[in-house]
Amino acid sequence: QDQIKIGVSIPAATHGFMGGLNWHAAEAEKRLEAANPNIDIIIVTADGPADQASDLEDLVSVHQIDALVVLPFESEPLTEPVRAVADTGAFITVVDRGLTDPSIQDVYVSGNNTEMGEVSAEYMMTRLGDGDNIVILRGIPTVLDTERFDAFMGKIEGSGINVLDNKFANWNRDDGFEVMQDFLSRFPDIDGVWAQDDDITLGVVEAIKQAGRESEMFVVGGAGMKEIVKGVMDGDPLVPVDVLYPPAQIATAMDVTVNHFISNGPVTGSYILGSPLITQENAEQFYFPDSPF
Amino acid sequence: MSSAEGMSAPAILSAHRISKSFGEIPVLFSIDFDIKPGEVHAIIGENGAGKSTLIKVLSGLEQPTSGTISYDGKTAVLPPNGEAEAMGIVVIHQELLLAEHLTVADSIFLGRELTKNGFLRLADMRAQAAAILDTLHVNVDPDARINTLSVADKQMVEIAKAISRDARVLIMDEPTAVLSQGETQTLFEQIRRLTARGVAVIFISHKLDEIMELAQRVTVLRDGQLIATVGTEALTPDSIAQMMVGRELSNLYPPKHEPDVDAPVVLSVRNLVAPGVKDISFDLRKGEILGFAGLIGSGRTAVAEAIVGLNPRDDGTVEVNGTPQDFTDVAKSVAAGLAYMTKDRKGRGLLLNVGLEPNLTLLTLKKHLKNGFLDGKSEASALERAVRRFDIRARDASVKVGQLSGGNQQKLMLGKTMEAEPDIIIMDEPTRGIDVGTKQQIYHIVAALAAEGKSIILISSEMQEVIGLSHRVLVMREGRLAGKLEGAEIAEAEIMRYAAGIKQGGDDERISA
Amino acid sequence: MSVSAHEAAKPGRSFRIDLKTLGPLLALILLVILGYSLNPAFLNEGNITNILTRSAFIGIIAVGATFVITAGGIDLSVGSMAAFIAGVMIIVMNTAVDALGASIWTVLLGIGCSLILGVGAGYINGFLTTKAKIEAFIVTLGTMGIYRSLVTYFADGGTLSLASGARDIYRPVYYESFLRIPIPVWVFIFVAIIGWVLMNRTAFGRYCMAIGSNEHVARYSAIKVDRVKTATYILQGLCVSLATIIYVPRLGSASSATGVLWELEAIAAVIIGGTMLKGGFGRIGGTVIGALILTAIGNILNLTEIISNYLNGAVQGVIIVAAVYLQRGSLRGARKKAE
Amino acid sequence: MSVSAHEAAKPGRSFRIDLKTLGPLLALILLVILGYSLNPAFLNEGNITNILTRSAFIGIIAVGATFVITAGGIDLSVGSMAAFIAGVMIIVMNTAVDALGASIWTVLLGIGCSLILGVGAGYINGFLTTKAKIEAFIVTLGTMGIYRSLVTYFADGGTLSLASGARDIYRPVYYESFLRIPIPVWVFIFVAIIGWVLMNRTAFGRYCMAIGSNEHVARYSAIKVDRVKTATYILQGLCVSLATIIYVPRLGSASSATGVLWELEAIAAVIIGGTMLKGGFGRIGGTVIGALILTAIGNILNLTEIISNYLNGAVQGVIIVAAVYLQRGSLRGARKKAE
Ligand SMILES: Nc1ncnc2c1ncn2[C@@H]1O[C@H](COP(=O)(O)OP(=O)(O)OP(=O)(O)O)[C@@H](O)[C@H]1O
Ligand SMILES: Nc1ncnc2c1ncn2[C@@H]1O[C@H](COP(=O)(O)OP(=O)(O)OP(=O)(O)O)[C@@H](O)[C@H]1O
Ligand SMILES: [Mg+2]
Ligand SMILES: [Mg+2]
Repeated sequence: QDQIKIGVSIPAATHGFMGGLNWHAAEAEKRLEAANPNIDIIIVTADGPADQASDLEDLVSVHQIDALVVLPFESEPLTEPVRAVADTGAFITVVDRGLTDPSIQDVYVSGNNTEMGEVSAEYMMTRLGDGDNIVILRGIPTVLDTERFDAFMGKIEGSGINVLDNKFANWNRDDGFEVMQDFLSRFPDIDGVWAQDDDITLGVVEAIKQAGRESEMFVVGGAGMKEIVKGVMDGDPLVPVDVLYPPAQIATAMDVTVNHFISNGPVTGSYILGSPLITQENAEQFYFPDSPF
Repeated sequence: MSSAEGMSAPAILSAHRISKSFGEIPVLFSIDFDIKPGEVHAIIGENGAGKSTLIKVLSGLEQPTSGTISYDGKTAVLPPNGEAEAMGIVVIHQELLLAEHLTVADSIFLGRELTKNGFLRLADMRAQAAAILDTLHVNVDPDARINTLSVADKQMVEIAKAISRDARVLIMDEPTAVLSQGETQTLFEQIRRLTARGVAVIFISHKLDEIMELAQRVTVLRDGQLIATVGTEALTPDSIAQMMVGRELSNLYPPKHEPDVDAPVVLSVRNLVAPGVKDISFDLRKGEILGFAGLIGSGRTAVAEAIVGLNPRDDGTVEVNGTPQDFTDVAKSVAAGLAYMTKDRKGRGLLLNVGLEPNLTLLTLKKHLKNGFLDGKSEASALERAVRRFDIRARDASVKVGQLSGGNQQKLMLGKTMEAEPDIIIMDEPTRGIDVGTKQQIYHIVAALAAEGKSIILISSEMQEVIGLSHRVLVMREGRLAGKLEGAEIAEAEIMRYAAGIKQGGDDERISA
Repeated sequence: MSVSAHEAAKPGRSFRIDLKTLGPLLALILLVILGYSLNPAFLNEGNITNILTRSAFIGIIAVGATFVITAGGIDLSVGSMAAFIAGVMIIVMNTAVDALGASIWTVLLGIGCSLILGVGAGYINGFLTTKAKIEAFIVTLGTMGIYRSLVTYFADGGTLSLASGARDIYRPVYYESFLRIPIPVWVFIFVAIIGWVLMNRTAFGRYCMAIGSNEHVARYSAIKVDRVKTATYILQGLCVSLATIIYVPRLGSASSATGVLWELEAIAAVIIGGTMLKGGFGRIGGTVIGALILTAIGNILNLTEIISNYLNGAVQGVIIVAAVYLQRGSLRGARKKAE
Repeated sequence: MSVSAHEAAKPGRSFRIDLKTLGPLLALILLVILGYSLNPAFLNEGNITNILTRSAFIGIIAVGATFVITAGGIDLSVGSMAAFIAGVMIIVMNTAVDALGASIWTVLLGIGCSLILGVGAGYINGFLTTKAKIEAFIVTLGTMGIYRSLVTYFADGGTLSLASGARDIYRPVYYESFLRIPIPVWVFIFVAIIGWVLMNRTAFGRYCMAIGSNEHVARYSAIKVDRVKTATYILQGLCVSLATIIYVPRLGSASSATGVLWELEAIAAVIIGGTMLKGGFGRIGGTVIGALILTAIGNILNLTEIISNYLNGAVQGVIIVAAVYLQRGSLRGARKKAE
């Protein structure tokens, strides 16, 4: 039986979510290679879109892969490079960020940024009402950040909740801490914080604690970092909920791709993983204590 | 004294009532000066008198605060930044102005490269550079990088650069300060060749015999004032010195005391082999002044640097007071009482962008610590002492050393070395760029040090200096000792014969004395 | 006749020294005025405390960088080094907590470990530049990549978090105040003073300037050039270690995102403060102000809404360039007047 | 008396020149051997073509950086500048497509626009450093922030994508080959040759070296220092523009992530190639090899799985430091033997 080579191209672990994603990919590689001796998985990580395009070239020219699992750094720039891989006949699984031309992919596995923004806004609206104030800490200016943000703003419009300001915190704890400190010195009345990402959430929480304003407000994060999920599970009033954006989706995508080769029928289609609200009741099922994220 | 035909011709470059101040400090007061085609006009004066400043004004590098300059009979504002060169005014600066990373050929043609269709004519430039260097009898490769050359070679490159340009007025600010007699004569030949073609030469030097030999007229400056402009024939070295310093300079060299042949050997070098040094052996006794003579590049500096640990020693031994020493860095040699004063004051000796104090105390900073911290008072008093002892003239202590006149930089460096209070001092061209008045002082200081029981190695290209001060003289040639002279043998002709390789060092035993 | 000139000199000189510190200070004052006019909350005690505390990290590192740069070197590895040290500290403290339970000793162990690592990392940079004679830029670019990778590896791509027992004990180091001044600010003040004294009142500082200004002259002046240069990198490592020690209790975590671009900020603080990138001249006071300027810019941008978030970087860039221009300009102007 | 030394010098000299290019080349050869031994596919024609094509971006930019650094400056803004130029090019071309439809003229318009922007951006950096007399580090740190922000702003935080009509016409500029060599490689070769000639065979190159070595000397030699320095930044801008022209058809888009850290890579390529960061001495040939070394390292890391992805940066760091050490070391060793 021939070796089947599956290339996995993902962004490098430069922040928490990507770290989690990298971890899940590595775990899945171990698991799948152990279970299927004829499968060889090669994971490469990139620091930017151009770097990732180079990785894709290398996977083809050096490793001659039979299938590609790719989480594009950005959608548009990687569409053509992925198409070039597809043109070699490889099976293509796209994760998280869709290509501009969906016809290239065989399988699409994704979280849902729009849903994530909407679910966060909906929760805000259950807790707050007319005249209440919130602040928003965004990630890095990219498409998915904009999707989340636009969805959130669209949902919250007309609810009477004031968005005092939004700033970028770069999916980074330190930036989250500092931006929140500044929001706190700027706004005497804040009722809620949308932190959009759990790394930012951790910084925000520390800043609120430092200012001693825990009782005034609550924070909604995103992604499902284990520390945050644990807090939700334990009923932390400051972080009552979290919105899932599963880093494990890469493992799902790899599973699906391997299935295509070892199961009988061809595998196609879209696997959209929702962004459910993690609450104290359901937190346990989203808690992975061994994951680094 | 070759061509005086231009004497009656109109001046090509002249200055009328030129004054110059740096900030509020006046440096030149209403100077009149002119130079005619084919003439050599010397400027002399004490250190800091304003000679360099005057020639900077005459070449457009500094604009006068008041007064006018005429060129070719017309009043002119000379363009700054060496652009006056295009008008035929070429300068050799007192401070070497060469970019260390460029090659010799590149440096000679910098700013006026030969090109064809926009591309450099490398071969032509190299050939021309080689030709010019050849006429100067300089043995440097046109492709050598400047930072691999000795100071004297750099000076020769500067000269080659200036000569190669199409000069109508050639200004030379102490070009001979680091040159030995041979090179100086070569330079003079070239100057005579140029003046014969009608080039006007302004020549600055502290070596009065050179002035007497070369110049038709002499202008004397003192404290920025014009003292006189006179024809050379009316002068004697004594009267020049009188005008410069304002006092009689009777005996330049102090009387030599008899060397004590039984004095203990304080420094003993045996079979030293190092970069530029091939098997050198000699002894230095307590209270002795040992002269090192030789042509440029003969390896005198290389010997000194190998001894103090600045260059790696490949073979041989160095003993100080009978103890074998293996100096791997300067700190060790200083600690053993052995100090070396470099001749490259700009590149190796002084930090040009800081003030006087940090420079003076850099070698001996540990002496100025109080409870582990720098003691500003102690540094200030050290400076005061050095200023008095070496007559350093600076506007104030915070002035950047790079702005001092060349001679004052040299005095500061002397002060810096003497701060270490060494028992053995290796002085490399100690009076480079120093005026006669101060030279006399320094010679007396050197003699007094020897009388006190300090030992001195004097490396100098100024033959008179070596002869006038040394108890014994070693002559080097191509990295080896070519001869050794003692007592009455010490004479110019003899030294020259060894240095040029005409006479060999007889029996080898004698040389490695 | 040299004496008369001597006397005239003194006042001019002290005046010039004033101007030197005045440059960056002026820029900072203008920035404060700008901040206040955009949002009066800028001058709230809380906000000022925040700015001071934040600037402590970059400031402490920048004090070390002042020495490296003054001696003619450069250290690009400081940000990664901070992340690496933080990571190892956390691993060590967590291990200690598991083995022995959390106590003040756990934290002291972590701090000791940080100091050793900082000195060690600095020594490696120094050794590779001076003994192996590799350009400082390349050496520290290399170690930058290495430390960043190592912390990512230790954290398994994620985040290393301090065990909560140790965290509770350690937390006050960042969050507590003494005489109403937060402890990190005290550390910053302490480092700045030591740095200033070292730079201006010891032989070591003088040697750094001499080496940066002309290495040959330094060597001919009996200065052990390699040793002093290595010492500047060690000092830099020590500063990074101190910054890390007050950083870790802030969020109790380290990841591959920790300390990213701190090297650029630290160098910028040094240069804004008036130290020359080519070496030979270092101003600790300026560096401290440079760090404050950088932090204040970030803070001001968070306090207003008038510009698009996307343009933050542009505004930051413009202010940095303008601040340096102002500072140099005011210096030139005042000098001219003084002349 | 001058003759003997003269003769001895000649052979040594030509030998030394060989060694200088040999240093980085040796490091590159060792790297190729390493790559091949890890995975023979490294020497596939396809893989080699990939490496060459990729190195074109950094390589072209690094050729420009060689001039800036040789003349004693530094340019941190190149990465952001590339992103900014790419962004504006795309906006202009898209507008043109909307108005007039896609044609070869659309692409030429974009290219022209890129060249103008590159020259303009270079001029701004040069002007601020020479006329406003602000340190190059600060100026280009500032413009780095500004360009990065502007592209983010233009893209509204997302990605700017080239309209597909224009893309189809433009695409061959990256993907096509001529005589089996991809067009970007041709551009790289072309830029390298021009750069080499400029540096080594024109007065301009001499002036750059003279200025970087000693600005005073250059000034006194009637060299228009400010003009030459500004020209190096303009040249750098032009190189960035050329790199962008071949970059855009590759991915057809620009965003805030475009060109991140290219400045560091470009400077690293220059230094690995043997140019000194302090200026005075520039080697275009070395820079080209430096760019190839950097690209090859990235490629080799993709060849094997023996090391954790998390450690990529560490391996990269070690190889860079080792490569430079080897190169310097081999140089020293060979010199010693030659003596
Ligand atoms: N750029 C400058 N700024 C301030 N003062 C200066 C500057 N250049 C020279 N001076 C001062 O001008 C005076 C004259 O210096 P100058 O170099 O002309 O003397 P000099 O006659 O050439 O002396 P030497 O024989 O030592 O070379 C000195 O006091 C010097 O400190
Ligand atoms: N470190 C070194 N490595 C290689 N060669 C050296 C070194 N130092 C000196 N030399 C060579 O040794 C020779 C002697 O130079 P040195 O400077 O010692 O001569 P010098 O007698 O002092 O003459 P000058 O007056 O020119 O300085 C020169 O050819 C020089 O190039
Ligand atoms: Mg595998
Ligand atoms: Mg002078």
